[in-house]
Amino acid sequence: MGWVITMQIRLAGFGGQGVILAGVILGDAAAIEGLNVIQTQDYGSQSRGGHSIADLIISKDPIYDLIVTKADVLLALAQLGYESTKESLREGGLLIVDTELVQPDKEFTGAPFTRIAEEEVGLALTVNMVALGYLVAKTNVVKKESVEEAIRRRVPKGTEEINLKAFRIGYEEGTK
Amino acid sequence: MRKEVLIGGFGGQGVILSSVILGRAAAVYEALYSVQTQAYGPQSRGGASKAEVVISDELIDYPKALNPDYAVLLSQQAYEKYLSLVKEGGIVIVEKDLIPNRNEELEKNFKVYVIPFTKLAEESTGLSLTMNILTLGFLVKLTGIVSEDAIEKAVLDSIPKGTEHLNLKALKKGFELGEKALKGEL
Amino acid sequence: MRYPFPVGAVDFIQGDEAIARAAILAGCRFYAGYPITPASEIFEAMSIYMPLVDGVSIQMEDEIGSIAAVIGASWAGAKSMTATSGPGFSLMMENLGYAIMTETPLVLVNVQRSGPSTGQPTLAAQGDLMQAIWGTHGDHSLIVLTPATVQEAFDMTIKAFNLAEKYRTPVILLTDAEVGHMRERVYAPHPDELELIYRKLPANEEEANYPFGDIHGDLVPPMPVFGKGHHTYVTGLTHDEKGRPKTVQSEIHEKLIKRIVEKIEKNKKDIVDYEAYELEDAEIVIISFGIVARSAMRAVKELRKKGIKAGLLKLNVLWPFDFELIERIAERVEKIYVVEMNLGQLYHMVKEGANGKAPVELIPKIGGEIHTPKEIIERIKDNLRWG
Amino acid sequence: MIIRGDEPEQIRLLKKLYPKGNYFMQGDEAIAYGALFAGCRFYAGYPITPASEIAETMARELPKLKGYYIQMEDEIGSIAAVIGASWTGFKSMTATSGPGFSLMQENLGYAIFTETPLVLVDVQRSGPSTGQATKGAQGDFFQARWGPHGDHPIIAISSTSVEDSFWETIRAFSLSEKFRIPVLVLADGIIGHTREQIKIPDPTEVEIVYRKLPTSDEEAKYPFGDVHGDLIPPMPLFGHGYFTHVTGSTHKENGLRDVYTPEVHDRLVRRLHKKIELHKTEIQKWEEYYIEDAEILLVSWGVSARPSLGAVMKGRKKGIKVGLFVPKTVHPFPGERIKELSKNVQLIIVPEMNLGQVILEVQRFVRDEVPVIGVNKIGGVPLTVEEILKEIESSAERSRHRSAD
Amino acid sequence: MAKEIYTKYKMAKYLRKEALPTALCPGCGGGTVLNAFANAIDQLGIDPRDLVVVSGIGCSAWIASPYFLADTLHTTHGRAIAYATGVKVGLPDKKVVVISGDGDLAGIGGNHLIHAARRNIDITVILVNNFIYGMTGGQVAPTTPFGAITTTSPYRNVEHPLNIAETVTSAGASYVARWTTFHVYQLIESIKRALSVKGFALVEAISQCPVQFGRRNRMKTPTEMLRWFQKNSVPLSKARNMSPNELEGKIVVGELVNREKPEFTEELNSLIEEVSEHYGLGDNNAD
Amino acid sequence: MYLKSSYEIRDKYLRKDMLPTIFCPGCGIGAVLQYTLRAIDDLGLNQDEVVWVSGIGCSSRVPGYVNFDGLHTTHGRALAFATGIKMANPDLKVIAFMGDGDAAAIGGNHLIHAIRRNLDITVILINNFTYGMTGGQVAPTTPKGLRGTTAPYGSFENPFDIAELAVAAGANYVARWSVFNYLQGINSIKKALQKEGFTLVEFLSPCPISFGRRNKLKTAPELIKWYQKLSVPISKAKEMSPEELKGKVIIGEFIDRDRPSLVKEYEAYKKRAKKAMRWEE
Repeated sequence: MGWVITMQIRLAGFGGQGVILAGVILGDAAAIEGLNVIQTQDYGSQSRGGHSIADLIISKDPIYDLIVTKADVLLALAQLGYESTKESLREGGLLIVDTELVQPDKEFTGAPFTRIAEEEVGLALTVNMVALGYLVAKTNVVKKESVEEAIRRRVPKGTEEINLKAFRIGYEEGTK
Repeated sequence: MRKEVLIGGFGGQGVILSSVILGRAAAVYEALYSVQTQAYGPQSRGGASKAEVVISDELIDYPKALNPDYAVLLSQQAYEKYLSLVKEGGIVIVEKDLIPNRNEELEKNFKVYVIPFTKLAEESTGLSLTMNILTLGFLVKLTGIVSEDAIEKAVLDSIPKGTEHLNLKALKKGFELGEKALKGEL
Repeated sequence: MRYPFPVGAVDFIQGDEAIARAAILAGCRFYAGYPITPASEIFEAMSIYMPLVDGVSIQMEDEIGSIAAVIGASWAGAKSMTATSGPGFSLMMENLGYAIMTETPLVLVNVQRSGPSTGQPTLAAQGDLMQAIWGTHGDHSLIVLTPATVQEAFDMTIKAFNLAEKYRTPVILLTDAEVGHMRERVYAPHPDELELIYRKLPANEEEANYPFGDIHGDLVPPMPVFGKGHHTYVTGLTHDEKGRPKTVQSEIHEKLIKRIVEKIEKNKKDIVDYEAYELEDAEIVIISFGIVARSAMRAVKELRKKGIKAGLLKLNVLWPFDFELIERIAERVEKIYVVEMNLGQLYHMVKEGANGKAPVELIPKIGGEIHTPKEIIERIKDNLRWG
Repeated sequence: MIIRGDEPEQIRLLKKLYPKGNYFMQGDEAIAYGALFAGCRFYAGYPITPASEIAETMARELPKLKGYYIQMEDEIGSIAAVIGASWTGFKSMTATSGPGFSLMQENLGYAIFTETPLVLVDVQRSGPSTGQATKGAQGDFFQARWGPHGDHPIIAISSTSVEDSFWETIRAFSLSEKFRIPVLVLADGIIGHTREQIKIPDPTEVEIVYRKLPTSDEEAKYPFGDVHGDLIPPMPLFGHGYFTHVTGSTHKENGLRDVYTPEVHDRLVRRLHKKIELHKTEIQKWEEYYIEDAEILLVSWGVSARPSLGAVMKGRKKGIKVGLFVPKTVHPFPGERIKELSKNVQLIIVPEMNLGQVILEVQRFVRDEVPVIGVNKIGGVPLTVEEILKEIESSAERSRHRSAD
Repeated sequence: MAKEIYTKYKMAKYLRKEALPTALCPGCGGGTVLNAFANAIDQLGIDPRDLVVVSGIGCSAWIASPYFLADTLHTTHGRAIAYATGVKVGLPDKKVVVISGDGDLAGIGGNHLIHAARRNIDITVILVNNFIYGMTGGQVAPTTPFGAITTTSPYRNVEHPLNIAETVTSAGASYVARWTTFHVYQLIESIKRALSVKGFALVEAISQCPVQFGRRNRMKTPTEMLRWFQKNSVPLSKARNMSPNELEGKIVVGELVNREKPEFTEELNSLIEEVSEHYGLGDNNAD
Repeated sequence: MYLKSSYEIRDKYLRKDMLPTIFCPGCGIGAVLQYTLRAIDDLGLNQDEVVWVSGIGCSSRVPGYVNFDGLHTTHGRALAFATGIKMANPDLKVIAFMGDGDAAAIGGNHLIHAIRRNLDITVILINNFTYGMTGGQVAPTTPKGLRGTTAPYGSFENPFDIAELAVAAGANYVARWSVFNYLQGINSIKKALQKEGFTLVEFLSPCPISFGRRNKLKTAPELIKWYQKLSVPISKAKEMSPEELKGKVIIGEFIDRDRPSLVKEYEAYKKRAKKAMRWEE
């Protein structure tokens, strides 16, 4: 999927899936490339288990909106997240889901990110990186290398390698 | 009818209490309107003390004394500060022993009564503290601003239990003096 | 019922004392406070009266605690009040917002003194007007009354309780050190003569389920007080009609806050109160409130004597503000003067209300002494001479 | 030792810790970094959403710069500690949100009255009361003006983006130090939690202002006197042997209290007001976009200014003559400039995230000139370009009809 | 009279003359406390330039601020210790002293008091406890004895007084002592020790307010009140062997605690050193 | 003792439309809530006459979940609100459910003064050593050296001992347990609820997300072990030296006494007033 000037991306899941960190890394990657980007989030007051949404607007032009008005891309990692955000996906937008955790009622693409994280990466917590890799591969919104740089900057010290691994596995999955 | 009364002295002379009694007599026992206000100064304890009462038969707008019709001045400081505010032809009551330096030129504009109230209070009741009530009696009798009956009731409302006799004695002494003043016998 | 002060009779008392007595007559049975000049006399009177009428008067550890206790007591079913002055009023701002958000009826008396900060504790001012309206954070509305005489302090305290109960809202009685400390003739009606309003209670279990819902179409929900088996949940978080916290749904927030604001705005006609003096043919109008309205009244009388067609609009309610009333007046007068004991607060609202229809000029004063009529007259005459 | 932030050692640390370049960070963090670059070396705070990130950044970074972060027992204590530290010579700051801001009002009044420089950041959230803690709003505009009791002046500024937050925080410190007055930064939870790129400058590129100190013992005797004729007294810091007395009661030029003399109060409070009035042009700041031929003028501030600008640009593309005015200093409100602009426009639209606050301020200045309408939204979701554009378009439509009549 | 005081009274050099006479009522214990404080400063040889005195609101807040000739910060009600915290962190080498009343420090300001004690910040607090809100006209305080009459407990106080010294001890202060204005010399000694201790130090000085408290509680004159202090004071050593019943209405005097504990500003500064080291920010690492 | 199943307790006392709770997995608040409800159930308290009050924070969300009258107030002020409720209607039993930041940081003054007055109230205090809801900032209870987001290099302040403070301020009943001491916990709450005057039961409660995660105490088993190491029963503590007790938290019953409560004192006060006025003999 090519993109022209502005892309609005929404990542949705529940607290604890690392959705917001994935959003931050994607935003950072865009910033590294010198693109305009704003990243916001919305979450329940609980730290775990509530809804969790990360929004990004990435653009070659200056950005004036502060929220995703119509998402070009929606990544849903949980049914709860999907239900509360599906209306925001624009007509013909790209829907990416964790195919084992979300049952969408419209056209979609995706993979069992959580299972991949568990089985192939060896750490369920890296589901966010797997999904991010997949999204980047599908959208080409930023370069793979920029995301890898952002991952090195943003994840806790000592976990860089496993997160990079997860991202790359997801990216591979996305290019299939 | 709007009458303004200013009472000035120092802390401990009962300035505020006498203004409250006067206001109360008018409001509660004469069915008049009255406002009582007092100034808070830096030396509220032992320093200067000033109170004002405005009495009227109609709703009182401005609540403070603009040009007092009657002034009761009980200290040198009060005398110097407030005498010039009194309305031309107004009545000024002066505590003789406490105000040694007087402005005779200025006093010509007013009817001035100079009386040693503190000494008289001590003589008649044995307690100089009753000076404020005595002075009040004098003011009321002299000006008729409220009735004797009203002020007597208001005094009884306002003083500590057990001191009724003394205070009434002081009040009556004030009336007597006022009577004399009216007759020009002072 | 026995009262510890004369009722159906005239008395000669301070404004602070009048507020305390009126509160007792209005049915206030809970008072919490903290000492502060010049509001302490209200508290002291409450301390004497409350235990005698089987009410509670308690001194809290600070002003924050005082208004908190008052809100708690209101939910326990009691008509409640606290009183303070500038610094304490500032401290109460957070919990005042809580009372607005939870629609808790209460009366908060601010006996204004000269600020900012500790300022001049014993001297009067009218500097907290805008704070009373805007002091707490977020969009909100409430009711602000202001008395000019001790009798008005008495009457408006009763009115404050009635409005608080009727509209389930905090009501601020914005008085000042001058009215608070002056003594005046006051008529305290016998309780039988009084029309007292008590909050609407839920008529049935179904109504009690919606403590924050507009179930009667009048924007004021019945209040299910504690201890009646309603199991009401009250929160300062954004909540739905049942009172359940809903902190992320913007529609629910919008609906709640709009109702709270409209509840006051739409009932403006019922709440707003003012006195017009010599306004019919006035060419010059003074708009004023509280203690200095009395100076302004005197000034108008003097100006009339001099043949100047002056009039006075004395505002008794400062919020909700009747902008349209000001505009109507502005349309037919030559000039409006705003007389207030601050550096310009009511002035801003009058200016907005006047809508450019008449020039508005401020006659301010600060420092603790009220305007003398002369000061007002001279300023106006000066303008007439030069303008 | 007081750390002013502009010593060579501090410049060295800043360069080392935050090399010049592009960063991707939240508005809250940008405020914290702005404070660090402005020379703020004392922070006292208390946790509250959505301002906690400022405290967390300060807690992490200040010790590296030999500055002090302390967490107090509540917001009242936080601003109190900040005032205390300011009198020892530190540039000091605290940050909070609605409920905490309400709690700080009394001591904010104290700081205003004692002319204590400090920066207070209110990351506005949706109120009243606890409201929606994680949601942004612009509902504290009037509270910022009128929150503490009594007559008082205030300076409040509001930024429109993450990068703007960095620079406006620096400006807040400069104004505060220069005019010896607390300066409020009216941030909000949306920008506060939004991440975007920001260019961090070299510390030498940042202009830092430090309060005027007394140059002689004689000057130090009048901590509250207009000794230089500019209405701003030099500030005799504690610990220099000046024996300064500071009180929140009404005080004379020498700092001693006098709470009974009306003239003393009048003189002091009027000087505080005049101090701001006199230097208004220096304090006020605004931005103007496409106003030369504008027929419709948008006045928008803070977080709403950005979608407003987007809407103006889209409107222009559609041939609507629309312009935008963005007050960056919101108190004292630059109403005179809006009044000037209003003479050439047919309508003013005020988009903001509350039920109508800045609109009242605009109306106060221009109500007799042009109609003013609001675009208001509450509930925590920012206004969008489309929403504002819709209002511009229908207004343009209406005025076209009107002129056709 | 005033002139005579200035020439003969040794401590006059510590007073801010243009602020005199004080606003304290005749017979108030505040003067005794001021005198004790000045003597302590004098005996320790502390230069007033190394002193910052902070106070809140109330009669006792005025004892040293403005009357003591040092940097003096007169703040808002109850918040003196929070202001002082900022001052101490900014000026760790100066002596920061808070002198204020019971209502101010333990009523509205109770939270700042216990938290400062917990932090053990190096501030000396002289808490003048006169059992009442004197300045506002004699309202009940959290220290008012059970059963005492005040303007807001006209039928006798129903609340129990807060044991300030004990509460501050359990909150973690380094030094806590309690004396009355009857025990002038002990008071001076305790203030000296409090000023010398590194950490949070509280000296609770029970003091007489004949005008607002004594008058309503059958002790119109200062001497009656001082006699009451004398009669009711129990030394700590003796109090330890007394039952709660026996101690009812007594004033326990003495040093409650004097211990070494980590101090706040020291901990804060050593943290900064550690961080600086950890990140290699020291001078020797200059790029 | 027959223990009802937690389903029975839940069905009887919780507001179903409010579930699930916002509490994170591994959080101790749910357990303490259950103990409190069991105590209420065992005592057979009338659900209509109990009011729950709270401030702000995770623990303060509890009154929303229980089917009682509940007042969720402003930060730190719960006990001041409660004073109004109790004094205006003494027939109500008032429970304050509070966190450590709420009760002992911002609300510390209301705490010590409510205790001093001996206000009739039972405080259930969840001490999780942190500000959980705002993301794990350091609290006045955080043990020295442990981390919070605003103490990224480890807290350098001395922590409060809340229970000890409550005893010094004059409470009628004070006990402290860890959430793992469930029987002692329930019994203490029952005792507290039956007493007049101020009663406080403090629970050391895990916050694995905001506190544990930063301090290598991520899982419940790790926390249990830590609490076991941290806590010393009061009987044992009496025999230990201050050196040995350094860094430990004492658990057990600290005080159990019957000083007259505020409600009682105020009733007597009203009588006294009427007597003074000669309204009553």
